[in-house]
Amino acid sequence: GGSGGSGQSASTPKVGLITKTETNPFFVKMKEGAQKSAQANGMELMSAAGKFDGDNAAQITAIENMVAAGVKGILITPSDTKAIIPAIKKARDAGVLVIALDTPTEPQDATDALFATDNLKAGELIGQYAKAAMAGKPAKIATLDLAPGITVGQLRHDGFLKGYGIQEGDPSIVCSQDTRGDQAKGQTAMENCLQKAPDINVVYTINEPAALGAYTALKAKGRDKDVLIVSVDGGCTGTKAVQSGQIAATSQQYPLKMAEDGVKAVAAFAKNGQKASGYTDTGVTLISDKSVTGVEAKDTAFGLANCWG
Amino acid sequence: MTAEEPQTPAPQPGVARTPVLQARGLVKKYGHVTALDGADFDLMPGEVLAVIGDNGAGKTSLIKALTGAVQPDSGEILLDGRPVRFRDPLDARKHGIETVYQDLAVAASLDIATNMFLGREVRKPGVLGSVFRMLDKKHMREESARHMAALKIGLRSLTQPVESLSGGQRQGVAVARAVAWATHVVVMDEPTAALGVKESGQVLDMIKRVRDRGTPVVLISHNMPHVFEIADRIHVQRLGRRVAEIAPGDHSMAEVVAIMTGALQVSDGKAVVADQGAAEAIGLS
Amino acid sequence: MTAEEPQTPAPQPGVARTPVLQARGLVKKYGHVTALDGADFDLMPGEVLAVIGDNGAGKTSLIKALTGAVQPDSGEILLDGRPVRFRDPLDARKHGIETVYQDLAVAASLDIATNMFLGREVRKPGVLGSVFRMLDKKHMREESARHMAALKIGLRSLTQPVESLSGGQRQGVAVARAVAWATHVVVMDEPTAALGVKESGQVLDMIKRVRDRGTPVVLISHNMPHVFEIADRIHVQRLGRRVAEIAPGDHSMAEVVAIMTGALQVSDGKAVVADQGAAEAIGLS
Amino acid sequence: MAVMEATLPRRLISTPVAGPLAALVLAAVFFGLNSGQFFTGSNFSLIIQQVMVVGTLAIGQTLIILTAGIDLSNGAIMAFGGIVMTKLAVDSGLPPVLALVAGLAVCSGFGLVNGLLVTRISLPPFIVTLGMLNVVFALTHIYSDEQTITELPALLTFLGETFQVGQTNVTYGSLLTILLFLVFAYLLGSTAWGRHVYALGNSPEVARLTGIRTNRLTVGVYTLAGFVYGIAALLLVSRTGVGDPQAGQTDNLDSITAVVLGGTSLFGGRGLVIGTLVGALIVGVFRNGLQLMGVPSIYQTLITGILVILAVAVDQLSRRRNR
Amino acid sequence: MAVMEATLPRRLISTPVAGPLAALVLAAVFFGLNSGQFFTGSNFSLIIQQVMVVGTLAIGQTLIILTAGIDLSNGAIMAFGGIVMTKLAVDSGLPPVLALVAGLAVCSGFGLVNGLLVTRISLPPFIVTLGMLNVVFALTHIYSDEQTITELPALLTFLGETFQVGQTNVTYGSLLTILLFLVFAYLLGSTAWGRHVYALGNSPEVARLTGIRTNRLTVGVYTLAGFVYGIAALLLVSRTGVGDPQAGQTDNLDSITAVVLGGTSLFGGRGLVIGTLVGALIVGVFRNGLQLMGVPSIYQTLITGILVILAVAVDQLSRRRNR
Ligand SMILES: Nc1ncnc2c1ncn2[C@@H]1O[C@H](COP(=O)(O)OP(=O)(O)OP(=O)(O)O)[C@@H](O)[C@H]1O
Ligand SMILES: Nc1ncnc2c1ncn2[C@@H]1O[C@H](COP(=O)(O)OP(=O)(O)OP(=O)(O)O)[C@@H](O)[C@H]1O
Ligand SMILES: [Mg+2]
Ligand SMILES: [Mg+2]
Repeated sequence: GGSGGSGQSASTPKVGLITKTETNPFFVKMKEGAQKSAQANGMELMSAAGKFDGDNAAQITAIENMVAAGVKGILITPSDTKAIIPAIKKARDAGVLVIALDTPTEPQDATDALFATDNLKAGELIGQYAKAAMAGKPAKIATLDLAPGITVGQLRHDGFLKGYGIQEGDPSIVCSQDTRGDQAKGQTAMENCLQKAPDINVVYTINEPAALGAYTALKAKGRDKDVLIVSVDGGCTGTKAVQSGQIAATSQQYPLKMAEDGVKAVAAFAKNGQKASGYTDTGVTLISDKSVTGVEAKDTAFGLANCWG
Repeated sequence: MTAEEPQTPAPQPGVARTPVLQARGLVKKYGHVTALDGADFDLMPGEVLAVIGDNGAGKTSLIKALTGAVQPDSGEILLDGRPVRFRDPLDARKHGIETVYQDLAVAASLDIATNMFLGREVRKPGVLGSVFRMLDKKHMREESARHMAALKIGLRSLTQPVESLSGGQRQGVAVARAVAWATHVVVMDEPTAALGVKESGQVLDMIKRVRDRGTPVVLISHNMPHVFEIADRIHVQRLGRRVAEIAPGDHSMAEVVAIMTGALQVSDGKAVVADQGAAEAIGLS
Repeated sequence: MTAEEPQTPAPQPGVARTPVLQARGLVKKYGHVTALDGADFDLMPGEVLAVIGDNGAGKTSLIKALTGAVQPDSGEILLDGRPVRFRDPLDARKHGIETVYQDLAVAASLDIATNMFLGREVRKPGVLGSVFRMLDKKHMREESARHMAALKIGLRSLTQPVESLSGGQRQGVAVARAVAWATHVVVMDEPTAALGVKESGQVLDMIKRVRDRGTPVVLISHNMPHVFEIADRIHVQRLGRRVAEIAPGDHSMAEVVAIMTGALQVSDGKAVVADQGAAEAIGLS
Repeated sequence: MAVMEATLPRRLISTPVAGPLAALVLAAVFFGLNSGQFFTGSNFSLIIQQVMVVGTLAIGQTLIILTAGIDLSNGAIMAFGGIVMTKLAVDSGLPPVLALVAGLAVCSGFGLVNGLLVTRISLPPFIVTLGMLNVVFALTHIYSDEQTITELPALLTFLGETFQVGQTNVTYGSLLTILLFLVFAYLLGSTAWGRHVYALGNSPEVARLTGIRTNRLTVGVYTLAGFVYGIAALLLVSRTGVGDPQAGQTDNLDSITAVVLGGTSLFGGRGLVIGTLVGALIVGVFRNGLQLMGVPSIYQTLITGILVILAVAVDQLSRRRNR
Repeated sequence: MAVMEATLPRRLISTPVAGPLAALVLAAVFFGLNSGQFFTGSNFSLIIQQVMVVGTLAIGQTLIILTAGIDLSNGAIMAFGGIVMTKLAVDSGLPPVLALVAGLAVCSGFGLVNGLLVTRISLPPFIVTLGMLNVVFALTHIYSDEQTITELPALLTFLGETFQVGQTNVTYGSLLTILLFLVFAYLLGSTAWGRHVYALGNSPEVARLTGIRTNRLTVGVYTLAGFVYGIAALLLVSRTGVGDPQAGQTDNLDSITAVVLGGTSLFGGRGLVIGTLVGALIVGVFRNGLQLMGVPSIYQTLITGILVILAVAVDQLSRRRNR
C-alpha cells in the first residue's frame, strides 16, 4: 500500500514504536525512553504492541497502520524474527526507516539498523557465573523458561547452558518448565520441580519475575539460602532482589538506551534523510554482590543506578 | 353494542359490587401484530369467570397484562376499584394474584417441590432458618406431595426434575402451585389442556373449592363443557377485545360458540345474528 | 384377560387384516421410572385409533417408541407385519409416518413456512435448485399459508418466528405439517389440547379426511367427546401398558373413563367391575 | 379471520444486522473526524486486509455458534494448517498445489474430529475444542520445530498480491474473504442446509424430531468450519508471507467477539453471518482508528474495551426502539 | 395411583459430581503409578495451593455460568484487586485492613458494573465481560505503572503461611478456599437464593413469571462474584508475596475450564459448585503430575489437551451407564 502520509498538515514528524507486549515492564520502560527522546527531538511517538509474546499478526497490523499514518521511522522489537520480515520490507519500500530494538530480525539486515543486547551473551554471563559459584560442586539444575518457540527465551536458555558448559539434555538438568515469564507460574513451576527433584541447587530463570516466583517456592521449603538463582533483565525490582540476596546474579539490559538511540536515529533521518545502519550493541552487564573468581560483575549499586522499570 | 360499553348481565343480582380486578382499554402491540386492541375486563368477587375465544384472540395477552407479565401499551387496571400498575409478576403476586401461565412457567431442571415453592421458600425454624437461611426441604417436599395428591396427579417420583414429567404432570405442578398460594385472585390459562379426564375433574373441583373459599377465579379454556360446568360468567374475547359478557344460563353452548366466532352478536343480553352466512354454516339461524 | 392377549373387538368385521403398525411388549425405563411396562399396540388400516389414559400412563412414551423418537429397551415393532427398527424419527418418516409431538417440535426462532417444510424443503426449479440448491421460499410460503388456512387457524402474520405465536397457533403449525406430509400413518399426541373450539373442529375434520384418503390415524386425546366423535377403536393405556382395546359403540363414555382409571376391566368385550369402591365412587355399579 | 399481511420481504431470522451496522458507521464517522488518514480508499483496503484472517475464522465460528457450539481451537487449527502448507511446499518439496490441498485437508480433519467428539460422545463443544486447542498448538510446535518457514512458492502468497481499483490497491485475499461471506450468507439463508443449522441451534431435540440427522449435520458443520479455517490459513500465509507457528493464539476469542458483535446469539439458532463481517470490521476499525489517532497502546486497550460494550449497546438500544 | 417412591435422599440437581470425581481419581491413580513423588501429603497440599487462586475465581465463575452468563473479566479484576490492596498498603501507607477492604470493594464494584450492564442494557455477558477485561487490564497497568509491589504487610500475606497437619504443611489459604467452596455449596444447595439462581439459569422468563426479581438477582450474582474475585486477589497476593500487574491473564479461560470440567452446563441452570472444585483439581493434578513425570512442556500441553477431553468423556460415559 502507498504511504500517502508524507505531505500531511501536521508538521511534527512521527515515529512509531512497536513492542512485543504492552505490559512487560521492559517494554514499558522502552516506551518511556522513546517518549522522552521523541519530545527532545521534536517528534510525535505512536506506539503499538502485540497481545502476547509471539503475536506476529498484531505487529504487522501495527506496521501497516503506522505507515498509513505517515511515520518517518518505525522502531520494532520483533516478536517473530522471521515472520515479520515481509511487512518490514513493505514499510521500507514505502520509504520508512525501520530499526530493530532489542531483538534482531533474521536475517539481521532486513532492518536498516539494530540497537540491541545480545541475549545469548546475557545467558552466557549468568551461566558462567553459576558455574563459578558452584565451584565444582555437582549441580542439579532447574531451568524456568519462557514459552515454546520464542526466540529470546531460546537464546537466553542456550546462552546459560553454553556459559555453564553443558549441552541440552545434560543429566544435571533435572527439571525444565515454561513460565511465560510470569511470577505466579514461575512459583508453581518451581514448586513442582522441587517436588520432583528436592535436591535442586541451581535455578536458571528467564526473567526476574520468574526468579522471584522460584524464590517464594524455595523459601516455603526452607531452601532459599542454599539454592543459587540466576536471571536475566536487570529491572529495578530484580536488581533489588539481587541486592537482598534473593537472586544471586542477573544480566542487566538497557531498554531505555535502545529506545533513545532509536528515536534519535529516526529524528536524524527525518531531518536530513540520513539512515542509521548496522548493529549497535547497547550492552549487557552482569550484576551481583557476591563476586566469583573469573567472572566479571558489577555490584548492585551500579545495577540500581542503571536499572529500568 | 360496542366493546367499550359491554352488556353486563348481573350474575349476582342485587347490590352493585366493585369488581375485584378490572381493566379498561388495554392495548398491546408486538411489532405490527396487535394482540390487545382496547380490551376491557371485569372480575366480580367470588365468581368463576371463564375467558373464551379463538386461538390468537388475545386471551393470554390479556391475562399477562393483568398479572404484570407484560406491560400494556395503554389502558388501565384497577384492583378493588383502585388503579394499580404491576411492574412485574411479583407485584401482582404480592397482591395475592396467582397465575397458571399457558406455557406453565416451571423451571425445567428443578424438582417438583422446588418449583412449587419457587419464590416463597420455607426456611427451617430457629437459628438455622433465621441466621443461616437454611431451607426446610423436608417440609416443602411433604407439602408438595400433599398438594399434588389433592389433584390426584399420578407421579412415580417426586424428585424428578420437572422436565422429565409428562405434559399433564407438569401442568399439575403449575396448577397446584397457583391454588396453594392465591389469596385474592387465581388466574388460569388453559389449566386442563394437557390433563386427563380424572385430573381435569380434580382441577375443576379445585376451582370450585377456591371460589367457595371466596377467591374469584379467571379460567381461560377452550373446553366448552368445562366452561358451562363451572363458570358463573363468560368473557368472550375476539380479535383483541372483549365482545361480550354473558351468563352461561342465558345462552346455549352453540350460541356461545357462535358469539365467539363472530357469527352472533350480543345485544341487550340477546344474541342476534351478525353474520348470516357464518351462523348458517354452524347450524344456527 | 391379560395385557399380553388383549380382547380385540373387530371394528371392521370380515377378513382379518394385517395391522399397519404393531408393537409387542414395549418396555421403556427412565432411571427408576418405568414409562412403558410391556405395552402392546395395534393400528389397523384406515382406522382412527384413539389412545387414552391418565396423565403419566405412558401414552407419549408409547408413540415416541413407535415413531423412532426414543429407543425402547425391549419389545418389537412391526410395520405392515414386518419387523422394523426406527433408529431415529427420520427412519419413521421415511416410511411415511408423521407425528405431532406433544411438545410440538417446532423451531422457535424460525417462521411458519420454514417449520412446515423443515427437513423437506422445496428447491427452485432449474439450475438454481439443482446446482445452487436454492430454496423456493415463495412456493413454501404459499403452500404453508394454504395449509394453515385449511385449518382455519387465525394468523396475523406468516413471517413471525413461531415463538411469538399463541399456544394454539403453534399447535396448528405442527398439525398442519404432519397432515401435509403423511403417506402411511399419522400420529398425533394431543393435537387439539391448545386449540379453540372452531380450530379443534377443523382438526377433527382434517383427521376424518386423512382417514378417508386411506391413511390410518393414531390420536392421543384426553377429550372424550372428541374421542367418541371420531375414533373407530380405542386403545386404553394404564400404568405403562395397554389394558383394553374397545370400540366406542360398545361402551358408554362413563364406562370408558372407568376402564381408564382402573375401576372397570374389560373381559370378552364386556366391562366388569374390578374395583368396587372406585366404580361406586364414579357412579357405576 | 386469518389476517395475513401481504408477505413483506422480511428476513428469515429476526436478528437484524442494523444494530451492528449502525455501530460500525458511528465508529467510522468518529475516527474519520479524528484522523485525516482514516477516510481514504487505501486505509479501507488496509482494514479489510487486517480483518480478513479473523473474519474468515469467524465464518467457521459463526457456523458452530449457530449450532449452539463454540470453537476455541480455530486459531490453533489455522496455525497448524499454515505450517503444513508451507512446510510441505518448502521443506518437503511437495508441489505447492498438493501442499495447499494437504493443509486444507488437515484443517478439515481437525474439524471432523471436533465434530465426532461433540456428537459421538456428547462432549460439550467448549471442552472438545479447548482440548483440541492444546493438542493442535502442541502439534504445531512439534511439527514446525519452532521454525518460521520462509521463501514460499507463489501459489501460497498469491492472495496477498494486489490489484488496482481506482487509486486503491486491493488484495485478492480481501476479495476472497468477501466472497466467502457472501457464499455462506447464501448457504445459511437460502438452502435447506442453512435452515437445518438454525433448527439444530434452536433445539437439537426439535431438529431430531423433525427428521434432521442432527449428528451428521453437526459433524458436517464442524468439518466445514475446519475447511474454512484452512482457507484462513492460506489467507494468513499470503498476508504474512511466512508459515508462523506462533500465529493465531488470540484468534479464538477474537473470532467469537466478531460473531457476538455481529448480533449472533451464543445460545445458537439466531444470527446472520453478514453480521459477523460487520462485527469483524468493527474491531478492525477500532484498532486502525485508534492507532491512526496515535493513542498509546495501553489506552487503546482501555478504549477498545469501552467501545466494544458501546457497540453492542447501540445494537440493543436500536432494537428496543424497533419494538 | 400415585406411585410415589419413598423420598430417597436424591440430589436437587440431576448433574452428579460422580463423573468428574471418577476422572480425578483415575488421573491421580495414573500419576501415582508413574511418579513416586505424587502420592505424598506434601504434594497434595501443593496441588491445593496451586489451584486455590483459579479455584476461587472459578467459584465466582460458577455462579455466573449458573445464571447462563460467562465472565471473561475475572482474572483481570483479580489482578486489579491485588494491585489495589498492595499499592494502597505499601505505597499509600493505608492501614493494611483498609487496603484489603478497598481491594475487595473495588472487585465487587467491577462485578456490580458487569451486572448492571448485563441487566440494564440487556447486553450479552460475553461482550460485557470482554469489554471489562480490556478496561480493567488497562487500568491495572496504568494504576500500577507496571511496578510489582513488594514488601507487603503481614495481613496481606498471612494466608500464605502454613500450619502443620501431621507431616504436611497446609496453608491457611488452602483452608479458606475449601471453606469458600463449602459455603457456596451450602448457599446454592440449601437457601432460597441458590434455588433462584438455578431457576434464573433455567429460564429468565420462567424465573420472572414465578415472581423472582431477575434483574436484582443477576446484579447480585455478578457483584458477589466480584467479591469472590477480591478474595482470590488476596489469595494470590498471599501466595506470591507481591502485587503483580501481570497476574491472572489466562485465569478467565482456566476458571471456565474448571467449571465445565466439573460438570456445570455453559447454558446455565445445571451444575454444582463442588464439581468446580473437582474440575480445578483435575487441572491441577494434570499439571503437577506431568511435571513430576518430567514431560517436556510442549508435550505437557499436548497431553493436557487429550486428558481434558478424556476427563469429560469419562463423565459422559458414566452418565450413560446410569440411564
Ligand atoms: N411475543 C409476541 N410477539 C409477537 N406476537 C405475539 C407475541 N405474543 C403473542 N403474539 C400474537 O398476539 C396474538 C394474540 O396472542 P395470544 O397468545 O394472546 O392469543 P390467545 O388468545 O391466548 O390464543 P390461544 O388460545 O391460541 O392461546 C397472536 O396473533 C399472537 O401471534
Ligand atoms: N425423559 C424422561 N425422564 C424420566 N421420566 C420420564 C421421561 N419421560 C417420561 N417420563 C415418565 O414416564 C411416565 C410416562 O410419561 P408419558 O409422557 O409417556 O405419559 P403420558 O401418558 O403421555 O402422560 P400425559 O397425558 O400427561 O401426557 C411418567 O411418569 C413420566 O414422568
Ligand atoms: Mg393463549
Ligand atoms: Mg403425553
